[in-house]
Amino acid sequence: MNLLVLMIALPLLTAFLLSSINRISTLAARWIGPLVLLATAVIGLSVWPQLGAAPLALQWGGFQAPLGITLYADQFALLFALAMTIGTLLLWPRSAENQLRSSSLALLLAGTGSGLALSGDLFNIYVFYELMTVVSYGLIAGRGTSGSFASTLRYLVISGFGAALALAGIALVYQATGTLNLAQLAQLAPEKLNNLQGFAAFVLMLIGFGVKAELFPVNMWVPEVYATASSRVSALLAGVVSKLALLIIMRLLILVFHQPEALTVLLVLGILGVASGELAAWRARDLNRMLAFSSIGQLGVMFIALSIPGNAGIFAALAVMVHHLFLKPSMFLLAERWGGSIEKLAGAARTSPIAAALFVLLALSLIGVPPLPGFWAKLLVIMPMLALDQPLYYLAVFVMLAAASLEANYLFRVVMKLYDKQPAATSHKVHATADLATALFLGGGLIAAVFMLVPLADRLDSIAAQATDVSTYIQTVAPQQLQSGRVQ
Amino acid sequence: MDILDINIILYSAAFGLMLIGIGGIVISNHLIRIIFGIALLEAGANLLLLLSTYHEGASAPIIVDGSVPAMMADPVPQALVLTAIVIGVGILALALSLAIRVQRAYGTLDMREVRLKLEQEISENAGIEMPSSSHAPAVTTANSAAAQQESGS
Amino acid sequence: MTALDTLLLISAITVGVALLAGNWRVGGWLVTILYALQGAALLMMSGLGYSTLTVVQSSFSIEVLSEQLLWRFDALSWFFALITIGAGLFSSWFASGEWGERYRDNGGSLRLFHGALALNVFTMLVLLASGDLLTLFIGWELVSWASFLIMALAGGKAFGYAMRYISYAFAGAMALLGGLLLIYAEVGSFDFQSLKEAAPQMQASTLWLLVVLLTSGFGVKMAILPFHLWQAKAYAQTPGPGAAFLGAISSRMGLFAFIVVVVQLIGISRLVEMEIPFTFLDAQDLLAWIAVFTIIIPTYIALRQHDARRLLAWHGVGQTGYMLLGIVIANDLGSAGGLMHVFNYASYQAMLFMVVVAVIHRTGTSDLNKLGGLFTRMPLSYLAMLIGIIGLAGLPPMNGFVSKWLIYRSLIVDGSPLLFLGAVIGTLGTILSVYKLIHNIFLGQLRVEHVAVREAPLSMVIPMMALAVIVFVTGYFPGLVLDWTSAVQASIGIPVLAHHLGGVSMKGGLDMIWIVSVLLIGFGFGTLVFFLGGRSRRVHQLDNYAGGHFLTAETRYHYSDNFYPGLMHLIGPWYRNSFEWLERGVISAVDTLSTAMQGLYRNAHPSYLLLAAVVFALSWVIV
Amino acid sequence: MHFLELLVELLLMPILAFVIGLAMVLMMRRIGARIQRRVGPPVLQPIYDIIKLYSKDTQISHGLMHEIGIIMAVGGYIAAETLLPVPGLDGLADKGGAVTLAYMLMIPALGMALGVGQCANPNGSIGISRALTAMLAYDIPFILVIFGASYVYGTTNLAEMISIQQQQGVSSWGIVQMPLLALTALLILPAIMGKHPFEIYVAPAEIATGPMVEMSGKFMGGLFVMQCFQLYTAGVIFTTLFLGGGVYWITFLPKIFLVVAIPMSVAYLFPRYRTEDVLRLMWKWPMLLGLIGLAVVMK
Repeated sequence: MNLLVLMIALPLLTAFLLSSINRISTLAARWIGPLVLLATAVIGLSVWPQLGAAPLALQWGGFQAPLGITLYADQFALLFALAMTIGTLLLWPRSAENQLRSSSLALLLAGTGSGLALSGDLFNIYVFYELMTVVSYGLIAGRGTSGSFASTLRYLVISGFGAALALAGIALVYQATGTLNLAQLAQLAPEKLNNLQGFAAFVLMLIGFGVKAELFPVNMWVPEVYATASSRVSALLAGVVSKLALLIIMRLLILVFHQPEALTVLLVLGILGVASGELAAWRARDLNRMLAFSSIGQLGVMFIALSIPGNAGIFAALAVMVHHLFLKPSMFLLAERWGGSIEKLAGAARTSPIAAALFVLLALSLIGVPPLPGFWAKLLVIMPMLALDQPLYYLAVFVMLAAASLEANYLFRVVMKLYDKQPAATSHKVHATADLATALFLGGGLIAAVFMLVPLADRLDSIAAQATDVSTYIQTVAPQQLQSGRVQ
Repeated sequence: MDILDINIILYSAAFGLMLIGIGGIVISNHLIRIIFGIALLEAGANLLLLLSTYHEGASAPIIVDGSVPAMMADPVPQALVLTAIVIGVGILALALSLAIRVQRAYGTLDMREVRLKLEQEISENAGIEMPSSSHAPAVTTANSAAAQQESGS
Repeated sequence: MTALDTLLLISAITVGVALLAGNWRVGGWLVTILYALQGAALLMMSGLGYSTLTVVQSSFSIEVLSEQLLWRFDALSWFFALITIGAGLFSSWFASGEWGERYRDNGGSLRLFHGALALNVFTMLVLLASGDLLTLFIGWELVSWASFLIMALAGGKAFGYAMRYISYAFAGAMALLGGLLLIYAEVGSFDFQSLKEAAPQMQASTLWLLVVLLTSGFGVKMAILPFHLWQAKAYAQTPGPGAAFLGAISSRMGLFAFIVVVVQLIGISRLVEMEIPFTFLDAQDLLAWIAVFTIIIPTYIALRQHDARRLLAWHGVGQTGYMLLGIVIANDLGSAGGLMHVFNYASYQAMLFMVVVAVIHRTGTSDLNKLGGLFTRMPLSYLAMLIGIIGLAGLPPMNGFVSKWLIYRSLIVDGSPLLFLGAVIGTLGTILSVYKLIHNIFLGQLRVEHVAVREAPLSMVIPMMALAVIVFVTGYFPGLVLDWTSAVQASIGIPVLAHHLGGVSMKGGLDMIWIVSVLLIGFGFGTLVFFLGGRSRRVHQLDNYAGGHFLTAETRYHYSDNFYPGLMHLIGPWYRNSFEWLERGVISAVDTLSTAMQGLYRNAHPSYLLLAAVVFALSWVIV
Repeated sequence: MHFLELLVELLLMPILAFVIGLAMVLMMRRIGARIQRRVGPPVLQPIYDIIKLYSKDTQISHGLMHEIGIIMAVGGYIAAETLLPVPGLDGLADKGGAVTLAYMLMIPALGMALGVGQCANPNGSIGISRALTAMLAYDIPFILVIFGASYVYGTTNLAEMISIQQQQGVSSWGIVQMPLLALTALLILPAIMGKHPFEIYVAPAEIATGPMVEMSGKFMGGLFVMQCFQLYTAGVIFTTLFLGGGVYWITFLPKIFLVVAIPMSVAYLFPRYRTEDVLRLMWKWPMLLGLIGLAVVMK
């Protein structure tokens, strides 16, 4: 059962050993990374069916619950851990010059990501979160251009600020309950954290962890970073890493914080995120920045989905997250060669027809055209919101629908440019085969989702159900009754 | 001195530190001052974490040959703060090295100019002209005008 | 494998064949035969049209998100499917002849064209077969994207118009999605039946929101007044017979959905109860007045157009107003008139578009100021256009007259003179602009460059003539179509019209058999009277009296520009295209908002926001 | 009404209409002459004109459509006459009502327009565009009148209107029930007949006689026949809607001649209106009167 720990340990180990392996043979250094990721993915997949029945808790270092660090793995967490490893494998950085550095950073990212997904302790989450942030600084700045340094700096300022806030939030939680183990917190939260202090802790942690999840006030870094970083890195950041940050917030919402005001804060920030993201994307003139703004909008939709109380909210958020997981990386991969100004894309469909067709498919699924999964995800979000029959939720539905029509407008402006009859002056660079292959693989995933819609929906429903019942969480982590954490 | 005053003073110290840190980030435009702000913010947060289980007169929880002290302080936040400080140091070191790189590349540490140059760079390699609103009058201080000519020439 | 399944299967095969074999010489004919097969499959279900069958279920149904999606055909969908497949058949027949070769020669991909047309027909059949609100929306989206595809085929300017269309269509679809999900929240399920029962109890405020959302959603596709700007230009730019197909049926899908949801489920009677405060109008009057203005304004815009295709496309927008007016006045005459007008309009609009495309095929231009006198060169096309414009203007021998008569008669019975007046102003405008169309193309002086023009090729003339026969026969015996419309009325639940083969049997009714036969006898007597005089001698077109000034060969006096100076002098200043101004206003509002947001992301100091959030959080703790 | 009798009626009505029409044309020209203090043409002058035109040996035609146009004009009116009930002969009144009649009257106008179009003479086309604008002008108040009448009598069938007015005697005549609508109808009568104040499109002095510029011989003869039918139809419609229609010939004939005489005698006193003035005039006074009349009737 401790194979699961290998998912975290193995990538970290190889990351640090990489430079020494490189001294032995550069070929081994080049291929060891993907191999290790493949191994971790296989481990994860082997454990997956067994988790379907009952989630699994591991005590690190043998210390029993509230003191030691527990590792909690249910299908919900493992799904995102696997997404992290497979995502890094698919989006392996191909930058020519310092291949060694970027592959070790990628391995670190995979390791810390799966660690973050699986950890069951609040401070442990904070540590892994910080590790992941530092690694992403390395990846972004790795490009070497002065623009990447400046954007990394802006990113660092905001996420440093966010980290401090998260720490303050954790301090408040610890002061109130005396423990940081999520299971015990789940037990103590109803009476200890249900007051103002609990709500303040939640807001602080929301903003802290929201930096990576592109939450509205703290996503100012997104346009610059995605415009300067290489599109594989931005694909990783926008596609996978932002989902992990969202995973933490979902864990907190389900297990610890149950106040209704928490949901309204999420809803308001979600609406602002969608509105600002889509409107800014409407005027963007280069593809990278347009995709950055549209990812802000999409994550805004996820926050709105999260703000729906109960299982329906989690199920809707999960559906939108998985759909976005497939969609955004493949769009960023297409932006690898088409990154420049949209005007210059005129007639690009003639040089690379497959890529253009794929872009149309992705655009259709993003705006939610029926048979494609985007539509079902959007439907899942809107239906419970209308059932709640509150004015704020009606506003959210209106904003989402208006944003969808804006999306249709600017995405199809790009499509029109692609299929324009008279080509632009400069010749268009053809996509690297690896990029195109990965993008097609992810696009294929979308089309497969169209056909096996019903089983996929049931699978996601069961994952969401398993994630939301708090009692099994507490039972698996610490079967015997936990005494209060404080040592008097 | 009853227990209340100490707590009030310590908590206000923690919040004061955090507010000063945030103020540093928000108001100043100079890069190094912003990094100082982050450091102060980190310190404030760590102090807050430590204070979460502070008790007047509690001693370290070490059992010396069998004798258990009357009031033991909770060791957990101490451990947490250690890792938090380590992380803070890591981030600050990276921030400073980045600041050096930016200064070497853009020749200035003024955050507004850096942002303006970053915008120009993105627009150039994306092949679109500068968005009009970015020439807002905000960037009118004397040194930035000088920098403008210098970068313009 | 019910009849509906075979129909949808053949339609899907047509799409496949069109995409694969479109470019072959025989490809076009193959696709046309497949359309005929679809027509045969439809006729197997013809029981629906004569109300012997009520519903034909499809065996294919999927269960997703705890919702059972099912597809079925009823009389209404059968009626619309008949028109769709007919329009598809004639358009692809037209396209597979000489027009197809020339389209392929100058760069157009025939495969894509046939594929897009077949896809349009297939998605329309799927929409028509929708069994509940969710499948209705899915069908609706597919149709709007399929028509986007066929509009964007021509490239160049067509891209801009198709882009404008899809922004309108998608915004409308989002309004529709909001409306449908609002119904789901109110009623609890997507099924038609549950909405039908829940409609009476719904309180006025949600019903108003619902009606506004649904009508604007369907209105965008129907191009009724506030949303009509996209249609004329987009249809005019669609390549050749594609325009005929779109003009004939594409925007009627909006009407179909409107009938299904608003008329059948919510019910016009419910609309009548919804009062608009401070006015004596209610929802039904509002819709009627929107319909009347949709009749008048586009028709008088069409009057000023100088491109034949755009003139016809603007008429398309205008005639939708008649159908909506007929449906909204829900007495037996009005709804029969509205439904029959869908059929009539499809028949002669497709024919008129085909004639214009044939003229373009021969002369290379559709600009009314560069044509003239083609009657002597293209007599058959002239005949088709003559029958078409008599139908479009709604004059007796043709079927257009019957449906307009029904609508007028229902307005008289309903007792609303101002609506009647508006509709008549629309008809008169149509007569004027329709005469301008035929005069500028076929009558008047023949231009020097068109002397060598020959009659349109056979592959174009036959579909035109077939449509002309349909227009005349359904005009002579309107009972044929009235049977279908009464079956539809029965299935919807509106009072059924008492009719016989000749027309309407009621006090002050109409009997087209007698009227048309008397007209033909009259023409017979007219020829007798005409041949009393001596033999007439044909003279050359230059040999005419022009007030002492002799027309010479090189300067041909063909009066076509600014055709109605008197009228234009009076109503000229009324054209202030306030709707374009409205549209530009909306776009610039969104533009300024998005610049503001981009500014926010670029240089507004992000930390102010952070500061506000944090001060808020910390103050909670201290307080 | 078995079949053979109906056929005889269908034959008889147009011939009657033609003869009465000729008499009306004679009356009109006599009234015009009297006003201008001259003697006026002999009794059979209209017949002589038509015979002269038809017996010309050089008949110039500009093409097939030119001929079909004239045939449609004459034939259209012949068919329209069968819808107008006259004392003793009901014809096809119950098969199509007033609305059908209004549309049937448009077929001859369209036929003539197409015929003139084929003549390829720019003056002709200008004349036709003016004629259609004038038709647009007078048709709107005309439709208001028809709407008012069919709303009051509850049916569009002209024969039933007559029977209603006959049963309840003079008090139920149209002119008594809806005086304003009758006045409107009287105002637009000259325009329907295409006579003096509103005949810009055919006036010889304006644009070389407009549509008639290329008509000669039997084509002009056809238009003369059409003119007779026009006068007759206008007169009969007015009497049917407002003056209780015809039950006995001796009361019916004076009514229709009176109806045609009044506008004729008034018309010659007015100058000829330009096209946009026709529009402005028609859309102002008759429209206003019609709407007020309708409001009064519909209350």
